[in-house]
Amino acid sequence: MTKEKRAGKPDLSVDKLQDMYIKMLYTRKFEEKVAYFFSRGMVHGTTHLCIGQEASAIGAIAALEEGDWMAATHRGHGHTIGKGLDLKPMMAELLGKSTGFCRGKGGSMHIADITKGHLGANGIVGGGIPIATGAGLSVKLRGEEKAVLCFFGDGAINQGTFHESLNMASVWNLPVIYLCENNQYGMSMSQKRATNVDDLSLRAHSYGIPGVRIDGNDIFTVYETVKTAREHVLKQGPYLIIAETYRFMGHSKSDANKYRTKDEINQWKEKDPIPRMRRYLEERKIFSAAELDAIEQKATADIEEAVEYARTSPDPVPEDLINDVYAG
Amino acid sequence: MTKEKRAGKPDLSVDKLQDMYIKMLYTRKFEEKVAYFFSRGMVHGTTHLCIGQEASAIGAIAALEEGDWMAATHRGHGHTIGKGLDLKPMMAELLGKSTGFCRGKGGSMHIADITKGHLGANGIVGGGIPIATGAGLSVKLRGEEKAVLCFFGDGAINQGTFHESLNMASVWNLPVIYLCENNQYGMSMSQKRATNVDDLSLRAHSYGIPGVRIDGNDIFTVYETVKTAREHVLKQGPYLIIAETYRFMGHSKSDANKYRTKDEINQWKEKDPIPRMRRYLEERKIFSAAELDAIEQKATADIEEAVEYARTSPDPVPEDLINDVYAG
Amino acid sequence: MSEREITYADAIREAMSEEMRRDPSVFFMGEDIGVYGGAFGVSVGMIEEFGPERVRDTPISEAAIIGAAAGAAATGTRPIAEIQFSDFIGIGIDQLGNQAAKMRYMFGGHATVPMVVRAPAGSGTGAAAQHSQSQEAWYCHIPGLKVVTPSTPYDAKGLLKAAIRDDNPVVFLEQKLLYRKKGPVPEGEYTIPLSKGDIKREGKDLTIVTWGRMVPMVLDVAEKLAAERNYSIEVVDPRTLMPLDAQLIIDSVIKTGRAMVVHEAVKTGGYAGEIIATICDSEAFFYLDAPVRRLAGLDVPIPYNPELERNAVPTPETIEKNILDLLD
Amino acid sequence: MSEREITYADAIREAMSEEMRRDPSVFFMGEDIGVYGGAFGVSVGMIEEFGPERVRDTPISEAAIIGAAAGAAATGTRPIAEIQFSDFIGIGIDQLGNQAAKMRYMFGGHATVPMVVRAPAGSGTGAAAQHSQSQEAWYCHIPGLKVVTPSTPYDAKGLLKAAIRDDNPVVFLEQKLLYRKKGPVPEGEYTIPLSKGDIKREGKDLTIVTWGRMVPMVLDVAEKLAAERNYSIEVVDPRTLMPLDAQLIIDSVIKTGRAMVVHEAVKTGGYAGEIIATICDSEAFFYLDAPVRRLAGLDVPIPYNPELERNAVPTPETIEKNILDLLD
Ligand SMILES: Cc1ncc(C[n+]2csc(CCOP(=O)(O)OP(=O)(O)O)c2C)c(N)n1
Ligand SMILES: Cc1ncc(C[n+]2csc(CCOP(=O)(O)OP(=O)(O)O)c2C)c(N)n1
Ligand SMILES: [Mg+2]
Ligand SMILES: [Mg+2]
Repeated sequence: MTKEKRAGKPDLSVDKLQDMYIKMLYTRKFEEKVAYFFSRGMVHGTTHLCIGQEASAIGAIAALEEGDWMAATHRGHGHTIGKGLDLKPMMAELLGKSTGFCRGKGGSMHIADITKGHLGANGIVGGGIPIATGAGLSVKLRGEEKAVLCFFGDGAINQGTFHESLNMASVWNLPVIYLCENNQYGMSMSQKRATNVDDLSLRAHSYGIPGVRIDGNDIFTVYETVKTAREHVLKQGPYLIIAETYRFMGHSKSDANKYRTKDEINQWKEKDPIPRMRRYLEERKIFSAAELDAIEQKATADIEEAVEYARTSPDPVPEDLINDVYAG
Repeated sequence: MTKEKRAGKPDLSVDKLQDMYIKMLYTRKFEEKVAYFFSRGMVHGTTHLCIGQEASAIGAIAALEEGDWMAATHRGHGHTIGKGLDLKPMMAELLGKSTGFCRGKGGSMHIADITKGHLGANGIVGGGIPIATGAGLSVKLRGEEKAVLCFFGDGAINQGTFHESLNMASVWNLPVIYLCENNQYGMSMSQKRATNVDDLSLRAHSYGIPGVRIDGNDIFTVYETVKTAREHVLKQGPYLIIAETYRFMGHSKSDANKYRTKDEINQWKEKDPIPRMRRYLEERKIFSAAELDAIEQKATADIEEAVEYARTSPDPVPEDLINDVYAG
Repeated sequence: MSEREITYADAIREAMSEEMRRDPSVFFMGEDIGVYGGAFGVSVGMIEEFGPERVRDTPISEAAIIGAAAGAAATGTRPIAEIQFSDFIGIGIDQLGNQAAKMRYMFGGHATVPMVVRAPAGSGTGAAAQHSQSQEAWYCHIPGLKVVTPSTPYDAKGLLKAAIRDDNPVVFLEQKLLYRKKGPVPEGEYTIPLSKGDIKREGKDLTIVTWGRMVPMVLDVAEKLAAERNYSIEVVDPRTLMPLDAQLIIDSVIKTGRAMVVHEAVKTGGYAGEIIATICDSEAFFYLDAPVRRLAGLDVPIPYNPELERNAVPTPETIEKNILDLLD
Repeated sequence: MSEREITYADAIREAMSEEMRRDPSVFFMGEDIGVYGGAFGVSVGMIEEFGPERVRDTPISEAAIIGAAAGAAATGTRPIAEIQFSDFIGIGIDQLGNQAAKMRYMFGGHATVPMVVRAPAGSGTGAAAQHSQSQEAWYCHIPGLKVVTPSTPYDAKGLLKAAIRDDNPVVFLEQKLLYRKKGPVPEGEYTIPLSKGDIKREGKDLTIVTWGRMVPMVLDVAEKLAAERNYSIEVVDPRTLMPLDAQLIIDSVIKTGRAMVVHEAVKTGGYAGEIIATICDSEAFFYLDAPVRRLAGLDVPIPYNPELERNAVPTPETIEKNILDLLD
């Protein structure tokens, strides 16, 4: 296997690079499909797209090891694809089908697969942070060498659960990487208006743990930082990462974008993580343009296949309504 | 009026000094009485004594101005006396009498007098922090030049409400002084085990506000710090103070003190804020020993009077049980 | 009554705006209520009229929002706090139930806490388990709170104005699925007392007590059965659930001899129990010709799939079926 | 059954210790449960046997405690989380109700959340409004939770062991005033299913459904009236409130023709409503000879004054009076 080593870039196999790239593409294309479905009224409810933020989701999870845990957010499609969950049940879940990860009962905001270490997207802003912390405790109690990656947003960082969890993890040295995807807004609320600090990684001081702020649109920076953090958390307890990024789409289905300017959006679009990774791969001749196009075609085809699978999957049966409230 | 000016000591009138000193004595003697009542089974429920911590309560409130607000904690006798509330209804409340501040319905954990700017002791650890924050908002909305002093403990600093409130106050520039009385323990939990930082004032970094750690057993340091903080909050928003102190008594009625050593208690007793202030007043000849003894006698007598008042006060009437659930 | 028709959302905005014009101590805080206009567009335009001080975007910190509202209310303002989905009130329910609701009583009557917590409730939007709940029973079980849930634009305006003027903490539960529904609302000033239920339809064969978005659904079924079978169904909408207009319900049941309670909230522990207990422990018991029927949401979290979601709560079909069971 | 008598608190400790010996995945976390032994001494000695990893003192962070328990439970351990007073569960109820309880259902069945939240409930200790509540109705209104509240040491041990082994989140409400009460508890292994109520006293004139510390109070009154007036009162203790053993209650009412529900929780919105609705919407309705009586706590916060406090909830006198009303 060819290896690419350059200053500041991680030591990644071609397979790994391809995997990371295609997962970003999957995420983007998955969500474009979802947006289309919504615009056509084919999906009900709401959804939160991470278009523009793929690098932080995919790059971070790429740095995990087999058996590590991950807690996602309401903006969780990238997290789910990053964790390697199958596209078909994921799309099926969006369409509310019985073949979905949650048998059609969760939808976009609750996609999860505990059996694969995915602790769930979460409809409660900040709600997943204590859960991830508890997963860290569980891992630690069993003496396993496993880490937990906990995603949350810049809005969530002002919830009490953030504070309580980081404090708890810090006193117990839990192996949890807390990764804040700072996409600059919590719905309409600019991070600059919601907090009194520019650099959210300062919040690590409160817990005596490392805190770093990184370019969340550079998948390699994200990857390397999480790699480092993972080593740290296994030995010394939690680590806070603030990944600066941006969401290109509205907050959810309905959003007039009144709280930000077109200019701002366009500026960030220049930092789109997907073309950025593509340029990197192409310039360094890791893949040829043709190979990259082929990867992209495969991504498109796989998403289409997932859509087809989802479309033709059966709806839940009426009994599903009352099943699985309780175990046993 | 004689004035005493020395480096590091505030510019205080004799009257003010006497007031501060006698309020520390009131607090100590009030609580000794309460402890006695409990030991005799004359009071039911539980109570939290601040014996040893009087300087932080009395010194801080001494730096407030007329019309400022104050939120106390479950360990709130010093806060209440500091705020200038009358000893008689206070003692009556402890005895559950109808003449108490809460007509006998609140007890030690809920003493309050909103009409005098006392927002209440609080049975919920961390519960008063959002309330004080809201008082700050109220003051600010009216454009008043008033400050809010919010007490809480080192245990409360790990509650979500602490984080949410300080963040909110910091973005809104609310005139709130957040004063953590770090008596080293939250019940049996050492601050060193409950947080991963030695210096809790680091938590100010999370909110981009000033944070200082001070000797909470030196009433003058407390006074001066709060004075400075008050100036700051009126113009620039919240301020965090960590006052290091110690509780000499058990956490509440029943506490075997298994989580700390006699040695530790004794070491802190050497820093008892009351003899410390007395030495200061005596050494600097602000008061003679005889004058100081007289002050102490007055304190004792006033407490006895309060006890007498409380004892002879009527119990609530049965209708009090259902009154005042709703206003209007 | 004027012939003007406006939506339920418009009625709520009009109530808030009128009260804010009338009384400078009223202000409004919540997540994304400013330029965004609120998650459901309820407050569109308000920030333009009242400015960002009185229409105040908050960080995502539900406990601090509710607690700060309580603190602001206790110190001279009249806050309206919007919680973006009523499901999130739980995050701040300690501040609501242990602080705001109890302050007056536990302080012996000298606190007044005039605040309104507005929040949209209910399912039917495809938002799944954490964004679709109806938790009125929780709030009704907290002495010191009032709980209101309007079913028409007319009621929404009049009740909200009364809630804002009320000197107690009021939980004002809005119905997502009614926001866009129109109805007659006079332009002029009016309020509806927070103690009076309303007979939405007179009848003599059966009393159905219901509220929120179930009211129009039940009314439709009642019309249908009147037309098809000549049934005469009385529909009682308490509007304010706490305090409950028990006499209105009892009188109706005495008249009809049959009772059914319909609500969207999950059945077990739901407020139907309260109403049935009220009926069965009153003189109405002696007039009952049949068991008192309860039709409520199934004991399940709200599922995502639209068909499952629809059937998780009472539907026109199940309402009709239950009426026929009782009357045939 | 063995003749050994131990206290309710001992029975709880024994249940936890036996389960922790049996199953290494069980652990225990909470505030001051370690060297302090818990606020009510329930866990005295446990840290010595199981060490600080499995008997884990937490910071004062109720949301994180409950949330971390949920996360730990979903990832392979079986946490017992103690909340020092059940009144504080509200601080973490979002994690309990929106996360722990719903995970299984909203994830489509692949999550299992075996956790127990233990907490002391009830008034009578002079701890006033924020430390004396009985909020079982809240938890029963959350599908996905089980709710247990034992009234004897025997039930406490058997139910707690069953709760720990249960694969669902269980709220286990202990009765402060019963902690020191003794009763027969066999040394050996036994569990009590979380679905079976218990007839604590057989009778034929009246069914009283009651739980927690009201059980011994009602039994005393029943004995008294048996002796004085030859009344034959059946006392049904559901023990587990959710899921409720409805058939046991219905059968009893069919037998006696009269029913009364007694609980300590405030009346409005209390769980008596659920039970009365269950009776009145069942075949038992046709056997009822009288209205179904509800005797519950007054709709007030618990006051501090001992005499007021005692009368805020049912007393032997009010229980007797209500029985006489129904039977005379
Ligand atoms: C507790 C809670 N409060 C409010 C909301 C409504 N809401 C959903 S997403 C969101 C913004 C979250 O911001 P952030 O954490 O930065 O994540 P982002 O949406 O930017 O990815 C809000 C307010 C919610 N779901 N949960
Ligand atoms: C929310 C909540 N959790 C737990 C308790 C029980 N409790 C009362 S005081 C206390 C310790 C508080 O520690 P700290 O904030 O340091 O105040 P201190 O008692 O030391 O003055 C605890 C755990 C409570 N009253 N409220
Ligand atoms: Mg964001
Ligand atoms: Mg302390």
